[in-house]
Amino acid sequence: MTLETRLRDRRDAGRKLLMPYVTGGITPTWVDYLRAFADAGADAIEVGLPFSDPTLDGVTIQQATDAALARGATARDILGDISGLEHDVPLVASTYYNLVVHDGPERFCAALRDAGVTGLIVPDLPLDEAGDLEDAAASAGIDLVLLASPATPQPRLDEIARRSRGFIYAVSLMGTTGERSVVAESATTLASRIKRSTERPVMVGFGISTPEHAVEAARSADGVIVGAAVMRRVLDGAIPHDVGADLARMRRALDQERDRR
Amino acid sequence: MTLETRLRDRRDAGRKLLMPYVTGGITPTWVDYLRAFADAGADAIEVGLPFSDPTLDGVTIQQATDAALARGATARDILGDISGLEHDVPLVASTYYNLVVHDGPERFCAALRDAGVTGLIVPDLPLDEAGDLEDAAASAGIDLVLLASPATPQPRLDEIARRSRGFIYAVSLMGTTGERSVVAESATTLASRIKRSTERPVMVGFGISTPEHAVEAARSADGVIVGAAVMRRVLDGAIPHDVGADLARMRRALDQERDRR
Amino acid sequence: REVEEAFREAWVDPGFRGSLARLLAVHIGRPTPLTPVRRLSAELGINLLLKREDLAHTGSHKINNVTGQALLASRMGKTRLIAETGAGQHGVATATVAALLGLKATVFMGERDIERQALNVFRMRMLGAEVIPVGTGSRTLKDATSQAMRHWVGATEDSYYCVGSVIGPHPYPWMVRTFQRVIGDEARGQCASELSTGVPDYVVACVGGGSNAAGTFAGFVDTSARLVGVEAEGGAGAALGRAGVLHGARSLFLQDGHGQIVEAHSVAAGLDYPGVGPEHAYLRDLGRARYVTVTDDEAISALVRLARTEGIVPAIESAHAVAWVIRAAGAGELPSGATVLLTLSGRGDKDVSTLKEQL
Amino acid sequence: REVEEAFREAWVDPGFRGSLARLLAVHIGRPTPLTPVRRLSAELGINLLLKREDLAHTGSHKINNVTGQALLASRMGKTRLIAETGAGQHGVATATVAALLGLKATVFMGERDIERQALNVFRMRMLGAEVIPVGTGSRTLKDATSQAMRHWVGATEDSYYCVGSVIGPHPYPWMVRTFQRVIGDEARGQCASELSTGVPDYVVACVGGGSNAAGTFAGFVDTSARLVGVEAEGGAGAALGRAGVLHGARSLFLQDGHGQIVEAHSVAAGLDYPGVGPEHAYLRDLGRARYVTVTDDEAISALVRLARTEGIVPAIESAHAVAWVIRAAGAGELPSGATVLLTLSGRGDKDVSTLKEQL
Repeated sequence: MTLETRLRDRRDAGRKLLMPYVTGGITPTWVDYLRAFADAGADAIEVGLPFSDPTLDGVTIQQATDAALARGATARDILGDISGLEHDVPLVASTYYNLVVHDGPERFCAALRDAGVTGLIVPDLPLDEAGDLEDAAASAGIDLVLLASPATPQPRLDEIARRSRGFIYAVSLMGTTGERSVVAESATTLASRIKRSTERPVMVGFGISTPEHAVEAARSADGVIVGAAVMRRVLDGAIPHDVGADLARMRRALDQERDRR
Repeated sequence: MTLETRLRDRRDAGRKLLMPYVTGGITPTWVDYLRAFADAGADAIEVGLPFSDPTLDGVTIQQATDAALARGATARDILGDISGLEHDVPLVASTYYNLVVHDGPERFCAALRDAGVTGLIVPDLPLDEAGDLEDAAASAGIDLVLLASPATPQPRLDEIARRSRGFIYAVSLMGTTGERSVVAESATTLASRIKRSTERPVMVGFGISTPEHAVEAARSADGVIVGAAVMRRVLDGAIPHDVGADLARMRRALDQERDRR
Repeated sequence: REVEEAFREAWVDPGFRGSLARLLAVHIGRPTPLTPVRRLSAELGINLLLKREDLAHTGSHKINNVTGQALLASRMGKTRLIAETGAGQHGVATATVAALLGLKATVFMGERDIERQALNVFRMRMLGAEVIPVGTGSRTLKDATSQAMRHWVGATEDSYYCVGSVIGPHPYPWMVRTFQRVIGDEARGQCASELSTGVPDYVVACVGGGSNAAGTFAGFVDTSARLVGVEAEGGAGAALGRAGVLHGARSLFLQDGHGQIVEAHSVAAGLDYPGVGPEHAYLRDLGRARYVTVTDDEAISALVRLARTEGIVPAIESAHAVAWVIRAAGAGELPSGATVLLTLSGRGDKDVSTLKEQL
Repeated sequence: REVEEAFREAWVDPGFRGSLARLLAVHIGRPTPLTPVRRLSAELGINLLLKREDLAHTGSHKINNVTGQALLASRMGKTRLIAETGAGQHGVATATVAALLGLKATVFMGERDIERQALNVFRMRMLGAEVIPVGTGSRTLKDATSQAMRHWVGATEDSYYCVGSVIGPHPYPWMVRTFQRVIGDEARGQCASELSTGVPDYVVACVGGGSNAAGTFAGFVDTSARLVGVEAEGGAGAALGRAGVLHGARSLFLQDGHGQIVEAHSVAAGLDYPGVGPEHAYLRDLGRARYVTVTDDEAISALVRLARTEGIVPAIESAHAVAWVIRAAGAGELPSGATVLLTLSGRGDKDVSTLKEQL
């Protein structure tokens, strides 16, 4: 089943989607975080393949990336760790365009497929140059997720909605990833705009750090992505069980909100 | 009797002339050096009126000047010290042109005369501007001594020889005052050149520091001026008696040389 | 993109072009001279001419581009310039033109470069700019660029990102090259009147991101002149890099076997960038330009030699280009009597503390 | 005197004048621009124009004079230049042109100035010059000048004394003014095309020894422009000095009641000279030029203000002239709308360590 089918099914069943993020290779036993996320009720998990120059990430994910690279983490090792894993949650790789160019889109996507990954996010991929990677991803059965931001003009938003697979990644705030105290109004507006263009799931990311944020963002979107908030805990030494517990609270808040309505 | 008459008389009597230098006001009891010089057989004594920027002096006389000024020595005080003095040796003031301009030539020369000074040396006086000071000095009965150097062209040398009073100051080396290990050949040549132009006494200065230098320089000149060598001793703390003894040795060497010939 | 559209419009507007030309003339001091180098030429057996960007206001070619972009930012109604800087020359240029046009300036600079280029940091602050130290990664230009980009994405409303080299996303490499083309165009005209052959045999410039080289080459790409870009051995994106993507540009970058960008290492902060602008990748692939490298030591010797023979203390960056000419002339690679145009991208005052350590 | 004769001959020789003009154009970067200052002018209610000597090679007007004198020294067959320096700009200029013409250079500099101007000391040494510290007297320019003169008298055979300002014995004040006149002549022509009135209402320059002012004034002395020389309060030879003689020049000097020269005190090493050139004494006595003073604090504020409004960091020396314009405009002494030409004698990079202390 493709990532998109899986997410649509759940969304259509009335569930608000939850996708936590973890930087691959951040600790020797980092896959334990994947298991904890699955247990906490994640609908998909974003696995970061660390790149030396994470120009679109905030300070938390920069630190996580530096830590993973300092440990010697490589995309190959991280995919190796994943491929041995038993789980039922779709995995979405995220990385920067240079790693794709380095391997070439076909080889890169094949490696993802072989590891059981079903989605891919490349935040610095220019839409105008995305063709090759879209083709390679499609051939490998991988959904290439495209991003939209509040500054994206409507025609371009329509094109993104049309060409994105899996879901549409709505960047909630102009700026880089990180935890913020309130979810910007722009997130709600953006998610609504995208949803007017497409039937595909719309996930809001960047700046979701509490159950309240998640609930608020999920009002207009189909789900939320939680990155920096998770990684802050991981960097501070929280064990998988504890990070999983945080996520479970978010899961419950989203579910309660649905039940309340 | 003018300075020049005095020096000519002695020169014509076969004596080689000796003129030591002292920076006025270098110590509270600096006039004791004058007495010691007189006792040692000086034919004239050069008294420096210290100026803040002794651009034509070497490091020794710069230091002596700085020391005198730091003590608060002024031209007025120095002339005051002199005027009370009993002695039979002509005194020649030397200073920089700015002090003359500051008082005006008439006032300046009158003050010298009142203190009993009979000669004046102004090393930075440009020949082309010397007229006013020459007149003022003549009116005050003071001999204005002009300087010549090895670089002075012959026509100018002739003019200097004609206009100088007292004696002609032959700068032995191109450069500033100071002790040197040998007397430059240029000194001998220059003195001979000047003597061909004039009957006035010719004194060699700059770089005379030992009895041997004095004897050598006095072969072609009528006498020598000893500045830096004397002041080096004074700065090192030598008492008037000891500096006088040095000078007496130079006097004896000059006299012996005359007797030998 | 907003910037691209604004630039396209501005560039065909005689009013904009006129304002820019006037600022470059009355404020920046253009045209800069072309200096025939006599003594060093004689020693090397060639005919070396220097295009003197060191004489431009603020002491380097960076100001040409900044003047253009800052005028554009004003025209777009922006009130603040954001910039990254390596050696500090682009930062000083940005702070300068911001002051001139009444804009605010925020400059990101790696902590390591802040140490090396204290003079320029102070100059930027004197000019009223905010200098933000970047402590991530290699703490040099690459990281300052990342941080400036991050900051800008959150402030596009009132802020203009003033890129300092022919790097970054479209339209920057093209726009920066266009603004720096004044170097090559002026030099072309000056060579035409100075040289009997009209064009030099070689055109040489140092390459960090590559803006002075791109601007110089642009004036000669349609001539017979051989184009040579000189990189620092430790930052040789064009000579040793592989195809990749960084800071929005698809070009050549130093990478390890896993596609991670490798940190550059050069005594010249302005060459401490692991890649080059896309145009250099293109010129290399076409074979139209060659890219060569020199070591830190060669660059420093060349700096001292130029100072002692011609009375010009070049920036360490520019000294790399001089070093290659000296080496190539010595090795017979530059034939005797060859005419060589070299763009002296900046002056060496900023490098005094580095030189004190190295000499 | 040998120098005078050689200069008279050279100055009427089209070959010499041609070589000088070419060096100034291709090596030094002349003409320097005339910059209309928009933002500060608007704040002050006047029309201020800057003659940009800061853009000349080595960063100050000193190079104009040195280029002339060094060419003359070469023509005379001398192999070494001797110079004194205060702020170090004249020393750097001397070291620069010596390198360019293949001459040796020996530069005397007060120990206090060596501390204040470490950047320039290093530049001189990079350029191959010997820098000799002078520890006598106030350990500044006055003493360096004395020492340079002393040294020169013993070395006239092979050495040429390259005086840095309109001071010293004849023919130096006249010769230096003649070589610096290029500032005034260029500015006169630039004002003619820039100003509807043709000439500015005021012509302002800072005065240490007074060479940039003398060169600027020379271009306007026969016009209706009012000439204003701005001195440091602690080095106001023209404004507060009395007639005297120093370093072979009869002019105005700061003196005590006994005729001793008083030490100057200024944050600007280049203004730390207790006198001015004879021409300024003459212009003052004629009433053709006014001489005014500003304090260290006023100069530093003016420096920062010019940096922040126009993107130009002037030398502290030049900032004195800017300070007077700011004060005079504020006090209504400069009428509203007045056109003011100000010679910006140099750039402020050399002053960074001083500014760090003061700000």
